[in-house]
Amino acid sequence: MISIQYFARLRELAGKGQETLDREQMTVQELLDWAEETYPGFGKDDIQVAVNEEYALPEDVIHSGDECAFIPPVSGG
Amino acid sequence: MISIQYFARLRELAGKGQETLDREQMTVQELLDWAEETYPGFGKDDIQVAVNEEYALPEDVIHSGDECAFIPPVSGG
Amino acid sequence: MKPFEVVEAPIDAQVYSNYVLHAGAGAVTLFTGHVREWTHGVRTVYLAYEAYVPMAEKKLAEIGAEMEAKWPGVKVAIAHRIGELHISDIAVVIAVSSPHRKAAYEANEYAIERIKEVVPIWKKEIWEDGEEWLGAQKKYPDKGVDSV
Amino acid sequence: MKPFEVVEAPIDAQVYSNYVLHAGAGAVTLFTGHVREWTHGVRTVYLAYEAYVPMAEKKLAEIGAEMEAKWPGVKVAIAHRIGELHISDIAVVIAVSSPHRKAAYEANEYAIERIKEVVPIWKKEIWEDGEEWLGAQKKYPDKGVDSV
Repeated sequence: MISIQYFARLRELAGKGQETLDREQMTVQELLDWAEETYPGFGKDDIQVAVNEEYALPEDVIHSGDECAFIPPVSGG
Repeated sequence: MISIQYFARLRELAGKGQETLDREQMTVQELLDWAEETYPGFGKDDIQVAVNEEYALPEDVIHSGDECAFIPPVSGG
Repeated sequence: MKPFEVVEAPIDAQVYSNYVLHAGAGAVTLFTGHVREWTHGVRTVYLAYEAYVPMAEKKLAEIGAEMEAKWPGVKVAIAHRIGELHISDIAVVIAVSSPHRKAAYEANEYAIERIKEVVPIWKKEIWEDGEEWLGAQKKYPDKGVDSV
Repeated sequence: MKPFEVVEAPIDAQVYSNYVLHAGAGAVTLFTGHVREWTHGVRTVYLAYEAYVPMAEKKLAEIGAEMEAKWPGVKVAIAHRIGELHISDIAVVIAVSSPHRKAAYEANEYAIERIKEVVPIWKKEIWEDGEEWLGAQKKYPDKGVDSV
């Protein structure tokens, strides 16, 4: 199981703050592709993925038990 | 009468915070020359003169009634 | 308080400047980012901030470590508020102390730039007639970039 | 308080940041200069500040006017304390608000540089074994220049 968190625009688009995905492993890019298909308008090209609270690269591998979060462009400050 | 104020090192050197000089008029340079003669070690080359709370040039003329102050290098902040 | 934190309550900036002050500090710079009433000619009613809190606090602490590496001798505290913020409320505070003033200014400005790049916090602007999540979205390239 | 003043009582920096804050301000920078314990390897016991008060307040106000001309939209308050100041006491506070952050940083740093150039205020450092009026005297060219 991979846990996923949504924030800001993505939270409103997905209609939820978190969910779990029943996979043993997948790449960050595969997770983004899955999200784009599942939630039309996701906008994966502008979104980063954090794995266990650290920014990940598209080719990084996510394993069951990892905590993932989609990070749309930040706007703090 | 021209009033004169001393601050910081110059106040300690002159042994006073202010005095008056019985002149009708003089230039700023003449005032500096007078101070150097009166108070050995005055160091006029590093000192500016304020006339009526504004920095003055050596050739500016001071008149009776003006308030002058010797301004050694400032060190606020 | 924690030196790098995301908070829900109103921010008391003084707490953070007190934290960084010490006998070796000759200069303290305190930056506060406030909710502004007008942006690009549109009147803001309030802002709603949201964060990925544990990661945001971790990233704030990393920024602090970057600052201490780049400007030896600085001491840093940063807090960002989330939730509903109204006009003039403090959204972010950055306190930096340093033996000398130049590092205190430079490091402080570095911090806000980095916060806007890497810390997972998002701002939604609520106007009288609508709302919008800010960020470097393609649709609104001029928004959020110079927001403070 | 006055927005440009020389004071004898301890400085409450918050008073000055509150003064410059308004609904159009997105950023406030607050600089405080503090008495530091060690300078160039010598331990300071306390500092004694002296000012030509009316001219100093006039020069502070002029610096504020320069800032408002160079960075339109900024609002400024500056205070300098005189008398006997001990370790960590605030000697000077500069508060600047601005719609956007860049001007708030730049204008604030401009203010402290100008204060050190033109405002008739002097600082005497008192150590355990002596004392010295600071300033750009030829005798001590490295003192006072980077004092904060």
